[in-house]
Amino acid sequence: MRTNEPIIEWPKEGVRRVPFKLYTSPEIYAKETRAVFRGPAWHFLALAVELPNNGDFKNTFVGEIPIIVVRDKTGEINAMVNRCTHKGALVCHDKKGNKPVFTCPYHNWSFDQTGKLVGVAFRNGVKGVGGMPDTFKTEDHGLEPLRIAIYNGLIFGTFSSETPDIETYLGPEARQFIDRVFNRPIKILGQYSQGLRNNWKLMMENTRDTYHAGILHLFFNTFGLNRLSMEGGIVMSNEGRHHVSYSKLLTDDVTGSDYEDNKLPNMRKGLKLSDPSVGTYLPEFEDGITLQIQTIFPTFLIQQIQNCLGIRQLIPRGLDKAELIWTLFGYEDDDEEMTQTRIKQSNLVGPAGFVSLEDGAVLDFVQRSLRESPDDSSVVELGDETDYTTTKHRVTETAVRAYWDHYRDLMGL
Amino acid sequence: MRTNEPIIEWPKEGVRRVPFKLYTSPEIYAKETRAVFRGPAWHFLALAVELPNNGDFKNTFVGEIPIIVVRDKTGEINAMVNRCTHKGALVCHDKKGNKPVFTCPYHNWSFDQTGKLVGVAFRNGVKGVGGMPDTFKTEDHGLEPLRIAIYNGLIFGTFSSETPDIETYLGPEARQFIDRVFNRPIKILGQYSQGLRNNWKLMMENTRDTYHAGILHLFFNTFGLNRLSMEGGIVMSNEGRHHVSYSKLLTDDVTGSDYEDNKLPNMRKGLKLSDPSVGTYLPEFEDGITLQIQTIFPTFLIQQIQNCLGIRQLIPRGLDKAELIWTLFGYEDDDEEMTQTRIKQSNLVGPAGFVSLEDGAVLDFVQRSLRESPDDSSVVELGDETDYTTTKHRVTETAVRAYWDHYRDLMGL
Amino acid sequence: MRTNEPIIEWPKEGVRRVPFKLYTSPEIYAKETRAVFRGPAWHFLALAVELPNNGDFKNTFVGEIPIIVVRDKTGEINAMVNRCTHKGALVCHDKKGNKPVFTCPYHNWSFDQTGKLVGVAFRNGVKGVGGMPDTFKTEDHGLEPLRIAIYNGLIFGTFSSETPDIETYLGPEARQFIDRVFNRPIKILGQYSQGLRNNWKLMMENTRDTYHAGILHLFFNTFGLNRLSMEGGIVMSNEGRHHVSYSKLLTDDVTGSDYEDNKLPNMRKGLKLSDPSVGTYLPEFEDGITLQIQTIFPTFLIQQIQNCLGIRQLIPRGLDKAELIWTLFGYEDDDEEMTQTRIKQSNLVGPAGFVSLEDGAVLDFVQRSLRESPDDSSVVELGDETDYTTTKHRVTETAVRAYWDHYRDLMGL
Amino acid sequence: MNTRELVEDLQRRYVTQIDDGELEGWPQFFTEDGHYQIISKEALDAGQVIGFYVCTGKGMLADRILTLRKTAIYEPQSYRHMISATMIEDESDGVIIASTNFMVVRTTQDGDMTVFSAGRYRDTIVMDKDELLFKEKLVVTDSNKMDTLLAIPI
Amino acid sequence: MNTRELVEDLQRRYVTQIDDGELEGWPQFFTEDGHYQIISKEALDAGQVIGFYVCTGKGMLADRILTLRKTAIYEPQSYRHMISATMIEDESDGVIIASTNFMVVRTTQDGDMTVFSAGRYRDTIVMDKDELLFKEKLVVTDSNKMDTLLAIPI
Amino acid sequence: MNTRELVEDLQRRYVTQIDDGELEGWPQFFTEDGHYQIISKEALDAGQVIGFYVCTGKGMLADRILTLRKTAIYEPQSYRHMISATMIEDESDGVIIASTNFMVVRTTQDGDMTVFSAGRYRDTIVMDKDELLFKEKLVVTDSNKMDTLLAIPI
Ligand code: FES
Ligand code: FES
Ligand code: FES
Ligand SMILES: [Fe+3]
Ligand SMILES: [Fe+3]
Ligand SMILES: [Fe+3]
Repeated sequence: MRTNEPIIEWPKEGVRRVPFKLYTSPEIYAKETRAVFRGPAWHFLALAVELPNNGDFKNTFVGEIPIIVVRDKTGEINAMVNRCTHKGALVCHDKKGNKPVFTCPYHNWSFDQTGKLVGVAFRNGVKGVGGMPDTFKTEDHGLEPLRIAIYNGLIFGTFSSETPDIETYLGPEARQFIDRVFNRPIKILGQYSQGLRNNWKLMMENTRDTYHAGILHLFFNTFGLNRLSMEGGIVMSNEGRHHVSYSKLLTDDVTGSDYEDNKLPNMRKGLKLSDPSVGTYLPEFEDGITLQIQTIFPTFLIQQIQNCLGIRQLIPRGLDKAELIWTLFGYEDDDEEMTQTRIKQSNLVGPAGFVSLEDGAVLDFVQRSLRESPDDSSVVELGDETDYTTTKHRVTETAVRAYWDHYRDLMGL
Repeated sequence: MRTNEPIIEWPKEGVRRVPFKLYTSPEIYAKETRAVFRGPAWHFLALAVELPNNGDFKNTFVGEIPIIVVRDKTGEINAMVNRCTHKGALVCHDKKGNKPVFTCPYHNWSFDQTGKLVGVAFRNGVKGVGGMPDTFKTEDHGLEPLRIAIYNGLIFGTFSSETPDIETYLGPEARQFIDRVFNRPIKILGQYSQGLRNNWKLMMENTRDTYHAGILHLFFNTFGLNRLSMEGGIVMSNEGRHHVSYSKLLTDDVTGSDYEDNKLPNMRKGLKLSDPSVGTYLPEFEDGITLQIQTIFPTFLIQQIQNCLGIRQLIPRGLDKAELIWTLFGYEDDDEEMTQTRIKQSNLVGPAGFVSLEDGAVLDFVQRSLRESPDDSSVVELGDETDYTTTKHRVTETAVRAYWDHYRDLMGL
Repeated sequence: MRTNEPIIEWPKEGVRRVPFKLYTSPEIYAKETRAVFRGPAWHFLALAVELPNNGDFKNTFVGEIPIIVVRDKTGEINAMVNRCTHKGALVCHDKKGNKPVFTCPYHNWSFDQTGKLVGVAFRNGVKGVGGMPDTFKTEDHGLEPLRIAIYNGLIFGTFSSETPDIETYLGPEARQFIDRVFNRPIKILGQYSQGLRNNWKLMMENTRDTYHAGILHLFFNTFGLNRLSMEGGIVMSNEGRHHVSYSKLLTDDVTGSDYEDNKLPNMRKGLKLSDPSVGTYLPEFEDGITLQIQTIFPTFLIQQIQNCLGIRQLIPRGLDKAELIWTLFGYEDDDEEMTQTRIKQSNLVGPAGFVSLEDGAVLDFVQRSLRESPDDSSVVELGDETDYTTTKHRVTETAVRAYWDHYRDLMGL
Repeated sequence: MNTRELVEDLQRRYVTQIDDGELEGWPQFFTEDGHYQIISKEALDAGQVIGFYVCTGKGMLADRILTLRKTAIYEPQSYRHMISATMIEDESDGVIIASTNFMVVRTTQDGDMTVFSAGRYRDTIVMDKDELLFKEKLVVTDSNKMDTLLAIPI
Repeated sequence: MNTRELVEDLQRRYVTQIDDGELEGWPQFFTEDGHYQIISKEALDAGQVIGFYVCTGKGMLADRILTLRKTAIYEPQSYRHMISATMIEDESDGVIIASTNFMVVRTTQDGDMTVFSAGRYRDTIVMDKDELLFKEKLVVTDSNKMDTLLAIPI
Repeated sequence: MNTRELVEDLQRRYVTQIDDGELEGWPQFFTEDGHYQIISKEALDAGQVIGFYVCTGKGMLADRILTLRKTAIYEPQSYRHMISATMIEDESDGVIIASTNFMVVRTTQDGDMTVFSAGRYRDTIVMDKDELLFKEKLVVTDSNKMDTLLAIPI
């Protein structure tokens, strides 16, 4: 039913322009399921620590596709589509749990922990009548599996046989930063979700947008936790698929920047916190990095904001809705002081976060301004990088451009 | 604007596969209005007992089309589209009532009980100016009528002149089971509606799905009210358009079935009701049938579950929403004990029903799993019937396959 | 992706028929943004009195396009699209206020009161690195402006360079009635909004529909405030783009009309208000007109209902939703008695209005009856006018037909 | 009962009267010159004097119900009020200034429910022959938008 | 405490029991022959005797919970009740006729919240060994439509 | 007033403070070391210690309001609380353990209303100079999902 015309015409400026229609077109959204979520990319599914025991499972999503991740009886991690091969019911509707076998509620077809169909109720009928025909082969009706890769306790899945191995996919730079945070056993301290009133890609762009961090999030620059004038930079990995933005406290020098003399229109002066502990870093990383925002293409994020460690998984919920799952953690060997510090600094993030509350607001502002579904494009000009390599500053939108380049590639746009 | 390509490609296996796109495609949904709801089929509109007096009317729906059913001043039943021929307002917005004439609130055009336009406000203007032109003929602007057929107190309507007479449409087998329940004057005991979060066809399939009844509804098999191992079967009528699934209490023999030795994964053992009266059948039908689930193509259902008698009318409410109207009744000559029995057994059905609550849940689970709008199909293989005739068991999905065959026929798929 | 076929086929009867698909087709809705809201028409934006001081601004909408209207530092009124040229955020999310400059929250791009881009945060990077490339010209990235016209305190905007000047656009007849109401400085007494569950065009038709006023709004004719049998008429302007319906109290003569002998089906007799002050006109206009309903194509309305003066601005909110902003006002020189009179008569209008509550109800009834998205058309036959000129009565739908003629013209239908 | 409890008692009876659909009894909760107005916080804060509707005196209160019953055309619907957090702000010379949070769920005959309105009653209450009556009842809504139509009083 | 306060106390404990998910304790709020029914105002007004569900006696009340726990299959969910405007309509011979507005927000495990039901409890309450018990609890809903399924009692 | 009535009085004042938008007064409801946390029932049940937000002590409570006023960017909005079913779970040595159902309707400046949160306050309350103060206020939400953003305290 589709003509061969492209759904949208990308502007001739390339990824220095991003057509607004990407956030408003149902055709684009439908195509993303096939090209991005079923395409050659690794998608975060769960933390290994969420499935400590054999039989532990968790429900999640890749795009809008419901997925079961489970540690099977041999200890292996498997993932499969949570859609019964009989008539499409969610095979498992519990968020988490432990099961030896997944029995669909509708007609009790049973699937083992690898997704294999192991039981068909009344397959042989009753007293010799009814039941499944002989041509029915259970091996043709397993749950659709995903390939699995585990990197440092992070479980990823992919539908595509073309996705390269996880180490190659991540690239050495991304791996180095993952390793930095996932350097020893972690424990989960909190997990919650945030409903978003915007297309999922607006959130992913936002997380790669080093430009906004020190501007929109006034708390950051007002209280000096993160400024574009600090020592920091952007590290790209696997040709820019993934990025890390980092900075270091105690390296701030505002001279020669818009922070000087309060040139930024919205910046506040003279504010002081009654209890500065929310922003007081308890030293734990030797490299001096106090802020790491790392994205793994296409919908995953790892964060260190001082002592606040966490990951974020993005799930599209229709064209103009999304859900962001936040998981905050510490290390198993954290002492009480460190745990309390992480708890207090948790105020920085999430839907109520001192440095993230604004993202929910502003992305809603973008989606609302686009209700007209305009033909225009956004302008992504900051920074003059021509390839996606490391920069020693963050006054650039290069990581955003890199994102769109890889997105275009998958989508054929 | 439509190309001539089919909206979906039906798999080569025929109705042993049902494409999931049928539940997610807006084009399919739009076409259903024309092909199914305005097509050659009889749609339940009301019970004659709901309109006892001349002038009594009721508002209902065929598909999403609003319909007035009315008993006119001669005692005849008529039905017409509840959409003013002037500018489209609902002519009548009350759910039920008694009216000699239907006056549209917007400009007071009036329609009689046959839908004829009998009054046009200011047709002749005021003092000789304004008003309708001479070319305006009221006979061209009546409410669109439906053909009506009444069978044993059940009022049906159809838009199509090609729909055969009701007796032919039902077929002898369906009529026999209708006659069995509607054997003497009834009285309504209750009426309510259930909002569904699924495409309407999932519910219709569900009601023809004898496979799930004794599995999903654990109450049925746990307390022995209905098992696939009971004496029972499926009766088809009019080439499988309509079906009846029936069973008989006190005929249960679980040997040689998955019920034996508790092989069904979800089955419960050793449960006992404190008050078994909800499942205690007060004998009233001589044929021994204690469960009759009968569907009349495409969206109507008649039920006897022990002494719980009722009908269900399904109304689509958009692509992924529907509404099921439940009406429970007894006979006019019921004594108090029978009425109390029916009241207690009403706990079996409806959105809170011991043997129906799960349908709302599981169909929501299906629709949710399909948010991706996958290209896959469901697998409808149980039973080896090759034509749609009576079976002496219910371990088959033949009634589901029959449904899809007739649906395909109407839809040209 | 569009074929060249028209989205809908207009019936051969012309505007005496209006296809229901206009209210249910997403394609039509999408096209309206381009053809009507960005087309050659003036759209009401604000009252000058809402922006008394330099720097005062207000957020509003043209179609679904968010617009800032602002009085700049020279006292001029400007309007521009409230969508940041950087990445599309609403530049300003406050409903009203006073600002010297509009700073986008996302990355603090700043726009002056004419929409000119005057600040780009970190344009020059930090310490010589990063920042915008030299090719970036702020003059290419101002907020999209609208042309502005102010007529008698009413601020209008248009996107099109082809829209004629406001005087020509309005025409002498419309101007005369605007001048009648806006004859001296006004003050706002109240402002609220009404959510509508219908396509925006149903509301605009309704306001041009002189036929319904004395019929649907029973309060009007029951208590004699407005009857089709009063002296009154319809005045057209600019070939029928705009209309005025007016009538005069104390000129009512029901003989020879459907009001006589209570022929109107829904009319009430013998009712009396305990406190008739809500309908008691305090004379203030010398021409004897006590009711003026004036529409300015395509989405604006001016009203005098006795002493209740107001304007209404219609905003589409998707295919089947709209919002109507009501602003009620008096004159700066009103004495207390007049203000109290206006307050009491405010009960006539708005979502709770004695003569407007029914519009919300009945337009919902229309939209609901159209859920089927029928191929039919409404019938707009009342009155035999062949051109759009003044009539001395209101028993005609000529103003509705005129509306559709101009709509077709813009939409190329 | 202390003053707050007396006011709570009045509010209970007031919302029950409305929720039961016995609208003819609604004016009885007001003094002869009782003032009733539904207006949003936004409008009040802007100094506006016109809100969604106003009744000055028992006659106009009764007329609202008369018109709802006889001339207004709208889909049958009912309200369900929740009230909470009654505060007495002042009491002197037999005049009580009180405020109370309210929320209304509206149900239409098709069975759909919506949160129709939420806000705060700002009441001036007087004692009349052992009975508390509203001298002024300001229904201050949190939203300045009404969904479709406002028929039944809040 | 006066009668109204006693009834309010009963309602507070009743809804807390449900909202806390301690459904096994729910039947304890009823007399041995306690009658519980959820039915819409529309159905009641039409003289219908069957509503959404009914329990006659503590055995059936317990069976509802048994089946919810053991045989019913549905998505995990919880209720949050708001109650308001308790009115005592009659009290004689130790039998109290009372009514109370209620509203329930249902939250499913995906975090979605909906206004699930609103209406009025119409209760007949008796004193049993210093304890108030429901002899009859009629849950009269404003809507005759239930969204998806009704599992937990209201 | 008995303990429950005292706690209800505290809750009434607490929610009125918030709903009136007088957020600067919000920390005054807590002891110097007052602990305030918004966390879902699901997270609590899983033994998690981090929820949507936490304040330990009056300083952090005040900082929340400071940042809302000065650094946070979000659309103007207001809350309307309903509270219900206050239960006293324990009282000893001047320490009261109480819980109360709450529900919040959020209204944004475009006039849209949503049921933003529902759940139960789980409070530890102490008497300080004739005044009840929260030593701990746990806002246990039924949903583990927040819509868009959580700015104003609940
Ligand atoms: S849908 Fe899963 S077993 Fe039938
Ligand atoms: S729409 Fe029915 S009379 Fe005009
Ligand atoms: S979107 Fe406005 S400055 Fe970036
Ligand atoms: Fe951010
Ligand atoms: Fe079923
Ligand atoms: Fe009107």
